[in-house]
Order: sequence, then structure tokens, then C-alpha cells
Amino acid sequence: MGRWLDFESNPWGQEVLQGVSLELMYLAIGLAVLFVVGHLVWYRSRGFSEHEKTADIQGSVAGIPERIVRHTLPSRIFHWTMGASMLVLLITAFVPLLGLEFAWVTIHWIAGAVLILTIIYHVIHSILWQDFWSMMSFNVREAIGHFRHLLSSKSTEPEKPGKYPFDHRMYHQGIVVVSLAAIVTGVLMTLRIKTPFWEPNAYYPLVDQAISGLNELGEPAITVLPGEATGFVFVIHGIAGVALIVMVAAHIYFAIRPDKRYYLWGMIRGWIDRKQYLAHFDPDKWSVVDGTIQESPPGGAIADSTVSAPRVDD
Amino acid sequence: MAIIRDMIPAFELFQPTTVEDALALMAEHGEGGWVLAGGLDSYDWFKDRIKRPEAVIDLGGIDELKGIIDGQDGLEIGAMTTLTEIVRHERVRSEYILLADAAEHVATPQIRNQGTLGGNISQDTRCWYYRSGWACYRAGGNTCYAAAPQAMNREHAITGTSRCVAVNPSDTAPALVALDAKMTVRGRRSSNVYDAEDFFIGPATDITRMTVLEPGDLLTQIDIPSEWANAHFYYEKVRDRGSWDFQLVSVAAAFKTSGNTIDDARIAVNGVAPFPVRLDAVERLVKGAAVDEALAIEAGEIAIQGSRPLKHNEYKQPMMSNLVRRAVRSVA
Amino acid sequence: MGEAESVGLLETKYSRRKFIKSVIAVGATASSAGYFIGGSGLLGAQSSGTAERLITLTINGQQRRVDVLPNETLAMTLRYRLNLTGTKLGCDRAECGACTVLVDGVNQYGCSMLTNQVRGSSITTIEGLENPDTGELSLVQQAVIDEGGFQCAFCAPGFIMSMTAMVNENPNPTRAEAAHALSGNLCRCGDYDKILNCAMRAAELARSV
Amino acid sequence: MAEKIIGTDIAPQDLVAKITGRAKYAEDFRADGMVFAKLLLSPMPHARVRGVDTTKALAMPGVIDILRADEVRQIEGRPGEASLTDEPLYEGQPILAVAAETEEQAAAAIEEIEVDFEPLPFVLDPLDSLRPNGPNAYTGGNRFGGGEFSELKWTDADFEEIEAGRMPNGEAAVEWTKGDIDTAFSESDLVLEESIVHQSLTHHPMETRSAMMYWENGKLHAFVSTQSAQRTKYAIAGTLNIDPEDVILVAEYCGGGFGSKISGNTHMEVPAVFSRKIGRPVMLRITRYEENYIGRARPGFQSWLKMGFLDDGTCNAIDLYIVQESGPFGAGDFNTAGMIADLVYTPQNMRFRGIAMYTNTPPKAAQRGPGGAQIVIMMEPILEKAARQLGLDRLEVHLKNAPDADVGFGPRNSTLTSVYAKEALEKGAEIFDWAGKQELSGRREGSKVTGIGIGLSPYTAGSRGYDGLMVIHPDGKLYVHQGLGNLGTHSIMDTARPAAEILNLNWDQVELVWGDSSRGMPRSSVQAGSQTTHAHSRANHAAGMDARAKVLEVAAQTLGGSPSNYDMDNGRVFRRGGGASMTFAQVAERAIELGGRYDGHELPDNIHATTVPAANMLAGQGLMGVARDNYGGSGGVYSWVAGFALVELDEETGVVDIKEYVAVTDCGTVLHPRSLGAQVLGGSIQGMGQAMTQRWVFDPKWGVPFANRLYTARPPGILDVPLDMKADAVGIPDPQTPVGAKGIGEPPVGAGGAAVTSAVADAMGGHCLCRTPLTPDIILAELEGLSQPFTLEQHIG
Repeated sequence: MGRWLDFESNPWGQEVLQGVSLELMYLAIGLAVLFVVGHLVWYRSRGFSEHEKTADIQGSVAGIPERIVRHTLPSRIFHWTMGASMLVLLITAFVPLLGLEFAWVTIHWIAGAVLILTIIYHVIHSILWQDFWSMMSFNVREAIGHFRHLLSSKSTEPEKPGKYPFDHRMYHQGIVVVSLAAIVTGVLMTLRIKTPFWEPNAYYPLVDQAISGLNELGEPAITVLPGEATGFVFVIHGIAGVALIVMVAAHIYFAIRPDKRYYLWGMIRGWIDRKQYLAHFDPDKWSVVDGTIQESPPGGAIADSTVSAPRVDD
Repeated sequence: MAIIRDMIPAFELFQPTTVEDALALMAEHGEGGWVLAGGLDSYDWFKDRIKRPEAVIDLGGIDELKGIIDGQDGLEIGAMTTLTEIVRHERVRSEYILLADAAEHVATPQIRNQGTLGGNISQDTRCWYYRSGWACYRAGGNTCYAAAPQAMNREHAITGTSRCVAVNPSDTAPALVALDAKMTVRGRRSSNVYDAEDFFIGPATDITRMTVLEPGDLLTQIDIPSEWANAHFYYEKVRDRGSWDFQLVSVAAAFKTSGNTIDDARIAVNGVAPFPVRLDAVERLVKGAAVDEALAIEAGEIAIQGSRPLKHNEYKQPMMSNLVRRAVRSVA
Repeated sequence: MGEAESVGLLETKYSRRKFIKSVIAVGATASSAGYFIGGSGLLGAQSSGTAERLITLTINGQQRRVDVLPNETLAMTLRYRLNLTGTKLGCDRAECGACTVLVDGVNQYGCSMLTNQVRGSSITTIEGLENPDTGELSLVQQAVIDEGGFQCAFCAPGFIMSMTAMVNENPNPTRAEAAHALSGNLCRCGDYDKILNCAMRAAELARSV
Repeated sequence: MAEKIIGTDIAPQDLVAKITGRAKYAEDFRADGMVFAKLLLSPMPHARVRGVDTTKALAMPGVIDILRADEVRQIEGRPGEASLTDEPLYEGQPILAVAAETEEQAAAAIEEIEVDFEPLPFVLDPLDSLRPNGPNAYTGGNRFGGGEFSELKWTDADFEEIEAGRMPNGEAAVEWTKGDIDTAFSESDLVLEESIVHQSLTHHPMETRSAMMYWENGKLHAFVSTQSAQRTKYAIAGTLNIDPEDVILVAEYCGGGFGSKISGNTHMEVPAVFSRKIGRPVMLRITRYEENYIGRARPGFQSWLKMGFLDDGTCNAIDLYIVQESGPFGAGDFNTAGMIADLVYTPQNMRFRGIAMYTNTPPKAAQRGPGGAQIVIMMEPILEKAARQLGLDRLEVHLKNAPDADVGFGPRNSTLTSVYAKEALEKGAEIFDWAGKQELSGRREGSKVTGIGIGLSPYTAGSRGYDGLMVIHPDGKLYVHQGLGNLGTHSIMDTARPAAEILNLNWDQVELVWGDSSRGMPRSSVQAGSQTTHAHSRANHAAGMDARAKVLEVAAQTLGGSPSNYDMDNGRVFRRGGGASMTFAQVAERAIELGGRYDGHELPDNIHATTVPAANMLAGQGLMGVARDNYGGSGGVYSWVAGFALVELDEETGVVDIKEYVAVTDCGTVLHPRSLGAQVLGGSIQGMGQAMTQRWVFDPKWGVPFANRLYTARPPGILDVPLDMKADAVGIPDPQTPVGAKGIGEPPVGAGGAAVTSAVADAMGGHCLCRTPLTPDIILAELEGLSQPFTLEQHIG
């Protein structure tokens, strides 16, 4: 099993937290593989079809266009830029640790900067121009339904979702937390290296001070050992990093699964076709009828106003 | 664990007499093995008890690694040739005085009598944070202690840094880059020849090493091609003391000239980066140019483009610039 | 002679792959029983592995059998095993030159070489400069007497060894060349002027021999 | 006629031992059953030991025992150094010691000891400690007085002044004035004001403070490295609280001290106590790394100086404020610096303010010319600037301001026995060809500019009232017993010369007895502050006169007549005008027969109590000369050195090459010209190192020193000094001492350093960098118009 955290002596000979151990990376890679294999096994064991479900579209096509816009061009550019920077970040972070040496640091922090810019764009864009709650909503009943389905073959399939299905939303929330952790710590780490924007500083005096208190003599006591703030930052970044290995692996796995191909196409072409729309989504929750915005049913997603106008981007 | 210095921890000593045996021993001991050339860098590590190899492989008994051979194309210098031998070697002095000059600037006579060319170019950095055994990036940790606003980084790098800001301490390294030397590196199963400038690597590539040498690799030979024999050379090293001191900045340059026109040039600077820096831009500038003060000044200015000082080593920019200027000026 | 042979035998015995494994036992046995304590009482004190550590050194023209550890420096062997305390430790880091000895006539720092590396070499220390028969001082030592050299003289043995190497190599140095030749030795009393006078006087004596 | 001894070059008696390796320094001694002790050093600049786990270490092979702080003498309630401590005040302070059969085992055991340190706030730079809310070196505060610690902080306004480059007005610990500086400055034709930094720097003698000790029959046998033998015996006895006669001190040679081993050192206690505890001889081999921490250092100064000049070059006012970096246990350099500033420039109006701040850096101690060297090295470039602005020659300015014998200086208007500073300046200027070299000043060749400089440096050079002890043995030789240390100045031999001359002996008829307290050591000065030559040429003169009188009396008693009928030469005492004579051998035999005062069975009442045991030990061995120096005198004894340097400054690299150096001293009668020359030039070279290369570097975050190797501390090597240097002496005897000789150790340091800083200022066209060391980076940054990375920081790197 080994130790997941690395400790080192600080210059005063005190053992301080240093970062996560290399073993954690191997663990993450292992988990990623296990997840994929596990999912495959689970999927097969439940006898689900490897192919995309098709829907009966008779009688329900009124007002539904042939192509339904799922992701606008700006959204897609955001997604792919973010994805590319994330992959670059992961590759530059972990491949050198696997033994292939190259000058990774500059690429890594530049990719990180790109990631931050895309996320800032995404946050502004999603708040101002997208339906923020289509992604951010959470419904307990829906969650219970999903877990039942996951665990029991007898449970009924979950209801069809709105624009973003439950697992997508959960994944999104998870990646928000993990990425933010990686980003905040990444920025703190970048402060310690030479970039064109600032002089490097090996220490976090503010962090050090913030966690110092007074000892029983009323003198400043160093409650966190000197230099250990660095270790915390590295640990959080490291944990976030290895978590991202698993999450990104899972993401890619689902993206390329044949039964979920319509998501991939949606993200590549920007649209899905009417059949896919009707097969996988609840038109009540994700309305694409011309010009109309419908009331969101309880727990459902609100229609995205930007996609409600049928457009073809590509 | 309390720290104690100046006692060499126990190790097993192996004294192979052939390169093959040395390579076998190195392979056998892997990370636990330590290759000893002249030993002057190694003993510091041992005495500080920071490096504790289980097996030390002393190359001193391998005759094939010693001596200078007049090769077909220039000189073939065994990695275990002492610096004194290089300083005194007739052909080095007559055709490649740049190398003799550089070797003579190493530390002290006693060290040159024992230190080897291979050891001199493979030695580790002298960053005092690193050498104090602190868990810095280069030592596998997560901090560059020299890159803090208050850190003592007068001797550190102004260019070529990546997290680590230590400098390469070798006096002969820039001379070998300027001479376009080729390094033969032997592993157990392979043998590679590197250009001098590729032999030295920066922290961007591998933050724990100064050269391409990995455990199991042995630098066996340094070839000096005749291409630059009898060129016009310039070597200068600025240091705090006249002996036993590492460079603040040093420059090694080779110029092929006709009159005061530079036909070709190779210029390298050390003490400014984690590796000897070859100044391609300056070389391009001076190639084909007639040397005058304006060219020298421009060369000096171009040399430091892109460099960025730390808090306490801004002086290295003008020092480097001036040394490059002097090197170019020396042609006229 | 006999001792030299026995070392050779050991080398053969332990050089299956043509390398010399100079010691087989490291650890408790090897590092106990009086490491760093002078005199010969410790020889044969160990139950096993002893023979492998016995080597023969040629010091000041004499063959000396000595029990050394693989990680032991020549200066330590001289000072703590052979009681040749004229070789001083000023820094133990190849910086000050107080430990300078001649290895096959070449001046080197005794603190920064392993004793095992000089098995085949002839070592000269400050104690070996006088004429062994007459006790006459070497010409470098005489030059120092002539010039009244050195103050605290802790550096003197090292300087004298470097001067000896210098005059052997270049008995006609300029003052600058002499300074260069002695630049591996440090004198904290700052007696460099007089030390250079000694070096120049030594060269003069060497030339007149 | 016996040869002339005073003023001649004679190779020191111990030279053959020194150059054949036979001379034994402390670490060269061995004893049966000797074990090795190693020190565990504090990794933090200020901490408290909460707990120590030695279980693993004690179980290791060869480990004998561990010595803790509670087993050695502790100094409670005030700043004071113990050899081992549980509250380390600097990184590298010894916490405990381990003894093992081998040194390697002891080292390995140290690594297995777990010490739980609680880090405490620390301060490296004295100005930081004076800042409002700045850290203190002690938990109780940053100053000590009236039996307790308290806090002294300057105000934000004071620091605004400092940041503006002006002299602060924060509270000082010491302040004295003479005249009226405000009026004087208003009358000055030129006023210069500078803020100056002088670094702290380690002593780094070649021999570290290793010691070997054992106990036998209740007596401690101590083999140590010390500057002053007899006084060290008493220091050890005092520390251990034992009878001094139970200490057998062996210190025949000392590989340099420079003020760091005045009466031995604090850490001698470790082998003394440890060997008593374990009943085995203990060798404490101090490594260079350890020496860097416990080996002492010169205190650094941050200071502000305002000097007023009249247009004829007269310095009419000085206002000086010094903040001193004192380490954890204090030092007095800054006080001396104020005195020396007054003495060299003799302003009629002066204010001195100073404060010594405790810091968590390795301990400070006197280093050759303490305070004096710093101040002249700092002030000389300002004088260069002033002379340039006044259009005067620096030599003239010095001559104008240098004192005469009637000088009164410092807060108590101290007087001196003699002053020949002007003579030293004039003679030095002549040898150096100061006038002729004027045209070289500012000469430019390529990127190299020439500068010339003067440094004038005085320092104390004598003391009075010690004892001389000597015996003429039946072998006819005079045995002079010296309680001094043999630290390389040759004064241990040279101060016996007066006795030899008084007895008209040839030098080969004189044997020196030194370095072993069991052979009898009279009360001696500490060998510091350049006292020895003055103090002991007098003491041996007195004892020599005593011996001479006794020889004449013995002759008269034996051969008839009165002592005044007799004279002596070459080891014989004879009746004037011919007739009966005796050899000294016969005199010695006769003195033993006569007993009483002749052979030391009766001693003079006025000798020191600590001389008596030594004299008793020697009683009955021959004719004893024993006396106290009662020659008296008034005023301080100071020697002077005027140094002249020529440097070449490379404006493209900032590198300074010292090309020429001349030093002339006023140290009274010259006992031994060649050794004097060595002292003068050696000291000057130390000053050059101080001015140009030596430094101490701390990481401010961790409080850890980095210049802890010789190559990082950078003492000058043979290539850092001129190839040719000249030393000479004025040679005018001091009128108040019978031999006329004064000491010389201290003053050359300031002269050498100041001549060089002055020459650099000259090469830079009268620009004063006002900080040391003048390393290439600092000079180049100035020449290239870069901002200096350091302003008032004490430790740079």
C-alpha cells in the first residue's frame, strides 16, 4: 500500500508535508482502468445494448426541428479548448513522472493559464448567456432514481432528462470542485516559479502567517512548521491532479462509448438530430419548440434560451 | 534526525580496471552506486553525509580512460585525464589553448592535479541551498529556496532557469562547447556521442541532473574536433578570489577570422544558467562582420537578451555582456 | 616486499571480474575496534574480514602495513593510523591545502583522496622531507629557515609540500609563477610575502644543487 | 662581546619543529584509550529543546555516553555562553555531545538522536531588532541591563530617516560628545554624510579549536589550541571550578587565533567534563564546518557618519552612529571604533553614539583590531572623497589631522605614551612614492583604472605589570619561562630578547620554556590586543635585571668584592679589568647552594599570586630571575600602521587587483624585523580580505549561514594580494618602556583594508561605496548604474 503522502525535512530538520507520493498517480491510473473495466462489466451484466437507443418519433415531431442545437460554437470552442488544455496539463504533469523527460513546466503553466481563461469565459458566458440552472440544478428524487438504477436491475430506468442528464451534472459539479482546487493551488505554485509576470517566491508568507498563532508565552508560535504551507499546496494540487486522471479518463470513456455517441456528435457538430433528441431527452424538460420557453417542471431543467432558436452552427 | 558533517559514511569501494567492469558494477548497483572520478565533488557530498552510496566505483584504475590521443580529427581526451595534463599538453596548448586556459582556471593546482576533465564537466551545481542538503526541487523536493525575494542568490542564474535557478559551476564546460567537443557516453548496452552543448541539460528537462548522464551511464571520452584548431580564442573567468573560486561569469569563445573579420564563431558563457549557454544570436551577428567596438557592444547587448535577474544577481547581466564584448573585441 | 606480494594476492583473490573489491565487510565489524586510533594495536583485532582491509602503503620511502576502511581518506590514515600528524587538517575539504602531500611527486590534498587509491603510489609527507640518514633538512625546509618563514605554521607542512613539488618541476619560477604554484594553499596569518620569499629562496637553492 | 639580539633577524627556535611536522598542535596528541566526541548542533537560529531521545543512539555500537547541557556550566539570567545549551541562540550552537570509540560511530550516533526543538523568533540583522515590532534575539527582549532583559525599539520616524539615507536619532546605548558639533558643522567648509555597512566575518584560523583531554590522578591534562597559555589554564580551572594547579595545560603551538582563542574557548569544557564523566581521554575534533559556527566572528557595523572639514583639510567635526551586530553574547567593538575615529582624525568636536544589538548569529569576539579595523576601513574612502572635493592631497589631510604625543581622545580624554603616526605616514609615503604615484591615480588603460590609497590605523599595543620568570641552570643556559601562547607572532620568543641582552648572552645560550604548564608559567598577559611585546619585553626585562643583579651578587659573594666590580658577557661573569670569573654554570650551582632568593626559595612579595606556584616549582634548579614589571607609565600604549596601496579596477568586471602595498609602522623599538614585517603585512592582508572578499551570508527566512566553507567565506589567498609588499618601521622607541617596544598585531589590519578601500574610492573617481566587502558585483552594479541589491543589510550574498 505504501504511504500516499511524502514528507521531507525542512531546513530546520523538521518533518514537513511535501506532496503526494508517486504511488498515488499509479493508484489513480489503476482506478481509471478499474472504472472503465468495471463499467463495461456492469453494462454487459445488465444486458444493455451497445448501440444507441432509437426512439419512436411518430406523432411527436411537431415543432421539433430536424437538427437540434445542443452546443453553440462558442460553447464548443470553450469545451474543446478547455479539454485540450486539461489534456496538456495532465500529460505535462504525469508523463515526465513516468520517465519521459521534456521541458514541461512552461507548457504546463501556460496550459494552466489557458484553462483559467477558458473557465473565466465559461463562467461569464454560462451566467449571462446560458441557462445557468440547466447545469447547476439538483434533485434528490432524480438522484435516488439514478442510484437505484445503478444498483438494481429491477428498478425502472430513470426518467429521461432535460438538456443535461443527471450524471453529466454531477460530473460537472465534481470537475468544478477538483479543477478549482487544482487551479487555485496551481496558481499558488506558479507564484514560485519565474514567469514573465512576477518574481518567484518560494514561500507563502501570508499562508504561513495565517496559520500561525500565539503560544502559551504570548509569542508568535509556528503552529504549522515553516515551509509546510508549500506541502499543503502540493498535496491539494497532487490529489486534484490524480483525481483528474480518473475523471478525465471516465469522461473520455463515456464520450467514445457507442451508446453515448450522440453526446460526442453534439459536442463536435453542435447539434443532435430529432431522433436522438426524442430518444434521450424529455422535450418537457428540454424544449426546443420554436421560440417558446416552457415552464420547467419540478426538478427538470429549464430550456436553454440560446438553443431554443433552431440554428445550425456548422 | 540530527545533522552531522565531515565524516564519510561507510561504503563498499570498487576499483575496476576496465570500462566494461565499471559498467557492470554500475549496472549492478544502480541508484546505490556512485562513480568516482577525481572525487573532489564527490567527497563533499560524502562528507556532508547527504549522498550515501552503498558502492563507490573508483575509475582511477582504468587506464583506457586516461590520456590524450592525437586522433584522426583532432584530440581524443579520456574522461579521466587530469586537468593538469590538459593544461600541460603540448598540442592542447598549441592548437586548443582555450581548453588549457579554462582548465587552468579550475580551483587550485592540487585540485587540477587530481581533478579530471570528465569530472569537471559532470560536477554538480554549487547552489548553497542545494548543497546544504535542503529538500529543494533539484534534491527531489518541492521548493527552490534560492528563488525567494529575500534569498541569497548572488551566484545564481539569470537565464535558462526552470523552477531551479542554480548555475553550472564548470570552468571547462563553456570551452568545450565553444570547441564543439563531442562527448562519448557509454551505457551497458549502448554508446552515444553528444555534442557538448547537448551534453549539459537544464532543469526544464531534468531538474535533478546537470548532464545527460543517468545512473549506469559513463562519460568515457571527450573529442576535440580539429575544426576549431588554431582558431582565435578568448577565455575569461570572473571570480571573487584568484584561486579556489567558481565563476561569477565566464566566457569561452572561438573565432575563425580573416584579418579582423569573423568568418565563424562559437561563443559560450557559464555561470549564468544551469548549463553553459551557447550564444547563437551573438554568433549570427558576428559571423561575416568586421570587428569594431560597435560590433563588440552590440554583441554584448544581444548576449543578455531574454535574461532576467533574480534579486541579487542583476550585476551578472552587465558582467556577461561585458565579457562577450571583450571576447568579440579581442579579435580586432 | 613480502607485504606487497600479499596485497597482490588479495587482489587476485577478489578480482574475479578483474576489479578489485577492496573490502568485503562493511558495518559493525569494519567500523569498530578503534577506527581513527593510531598505533598498530588494532591489527588483527577483528575476527573476520581483517585481511581484506590490510594494505601496504609506501610512505616516505618505507612500506607501511595498515588497516584502512574503504571510506577512509589518506589524511586520516596518516594522522590516526600511522601517527604522521605533520599532515594537518585545516578544512578537510580540499580548500586550504594544510593536508598537502606528494603522491608520486605530485602535490595533492590528502584529505580528499581515499587511502585505497594510493596503494600503488609513493607518498611523501612533511615527515619524509629530511634526509633519512643524516637528518639534514630538505632544501625547501632550509629555504624556510633562511627566510624565517611562517607564523602560526599550521599551514606550513602543506605549503612546504607544494613548494617541493614546485621546485622539482620548475626551479626557475618568477614570483608570479611561484604564487600560482602555491595558490592551492591558504595561510590565514597572511604571511604570503614571506612564503613567496621562501619559495624563491628554495628555487634558488634548487638551482644551485 | 655577546651578539646583538634586539633588532636582528633570528629564525624562531620552534621553526624546525614547525617545518618538519614535529610541532604538535592540539589535535596531534593521542592518549591510550582515547575516544571521540562529536557535537550535535542546533539546526535553528533560536529554539528551545523540548525533549531529546537518545535511546537509539546509546544502543549503537561503540557509543559510550552522551553529555547534555545540564552537565556543563550554565550562565543563568544574563546573556552568556555555555558550551552546551538547551536554548540555542544561533544555528550551529552545540546542544549535546556524544562520545564513542570511533569518530565515525559518534557521528552515526548523532544522526540517530531525536531532538524536539521548538523554534522561537529570531533576528539576524540588528536593524530588524530595532524596528517597531521587530523580533528579539532573546525571548526576554533585545537588550540586557540592570539584571534583566528589556526591549528597545526605535520609532517609525527613525526608520524613515534611515530609509532617506540620514542618520537616525533612535536611542543609543553609549553616547559621548566633545566640543559642539552643531556649531562646528556650520563652520565646516565641507560636510560629508554617508551611511556605511561593514560586514561581520569569521576568524577562521587555520587550526580549528580541537581539544583532547583526560584526567589522571585528579589532574586534568588538557591539550588545547589557545592564544594565551597561562591564562587559559586559569580559565579552564575557573570553568570547572577546580584548583588551577590541577590543570596541566599543554599548548605548545596554536594554529592561529586572531582573537578567537584568547584564553582558549568555551567549548574546551566539553572534553574536560566528558572525559571526567566517562573516565576516558576524549578528543573533540572540531571540523571547519563547526569552526564556522563556534569559531567566533568580527561584529559587523551599520553606521552613519557625518564629517566636517575646513578647507585646509582639518577635520573639525565628526558625528558617528554605530549599530553593531553582536551575535547572541555581545562584543565591544563599536566603543573602540568611536575612540579610534577620534584618535585618527582628532576632530575638536565629536559626537559618538552606538548600540550593540543581540542577534541570532554565531558569536562575535575580538578579531585583530576589533572596532579599529572596521572604522578606518569605513572612514578612509570618505576622507578620499573629502580630500578630492577640497582639492587637497590625502597625505596632507592625514598629516594635518594625525595626532601628536599630546593627544587626548575619546570620552575620557585618554592620553598615549607615544605617537609617531606622522613619521609613519611620511616614511611610508616615501617608500611608496606617494608623490610620484599621484599621476597614476585615475590612469586608464583599456577598462582598467588605477587608484591609490592610504590607510592610517592605530590600536592598543601594550599593557603593564606582568611577571617575568627565568632560571640560569647549571648547564650555563638561561631558561626563560613564558606563560604566553605560541600563536605565530614569534613574540613568545622575541620578548625574551631583552633578558638575553641584559645578561649579555648569545641567543643560543637562551632556552625558552613554554607551552606546558607543568614546566612553570609566570603570570602573563592574555595574548590579545597586541599587548604581548610591550608587556612581556618589560616583564622579561625586569626579571632579567633581577637575574643580572643576582649573578653579580653571587659572583661578588663567591669571588669577593662588591657586585659593582663585576660585569658579564657570553655566559661568564668576571671582575672588571680582569681577574676572577665564573661561568654561568658555576653561578647557577652557587645560587643553588646559596638558596634563598638566589634559587627561588624566597620570592619577591610583589609578584602575582599565580606566578608563585610556577616559581616554587622551579626553586632550587638554578639562579632564578623573577620580577614584576613595576616600570609603570602613564597613558595608553598604541601602535600605528600607515598603509599605502595601488589598485587596478576593471570597470567591465568590477574586479579589483591590488598591485602594490607598503606599510610602515610606529611600534617603538623593533625586536625582530622580519617577524615584525610578517605581522605588518600579514595583518594588512587580513585587512584586505576584510575589505575585499570575506563575508558571511545568511538566509533570512531560515536564519542559516551559507558562507560556512572557506571557499564561500573567502579569506584571501596568495593570488589575491600583491606579489611584492614592503614593510618598514619608524623605529623610535617608546619613551615609557625600558625596551621601547610596543605591540603590532592589531593595527595593520585596518591599515591594509583602509588603504585598499581608499584606493578603490580613488579609482572610482572619489566615489565612496561605503560598504564592505567590495566584491565585483557591488562595484560593477555601481559602475553600471544598477540599484544596489543591498543597502543597509548586514549580511549579503
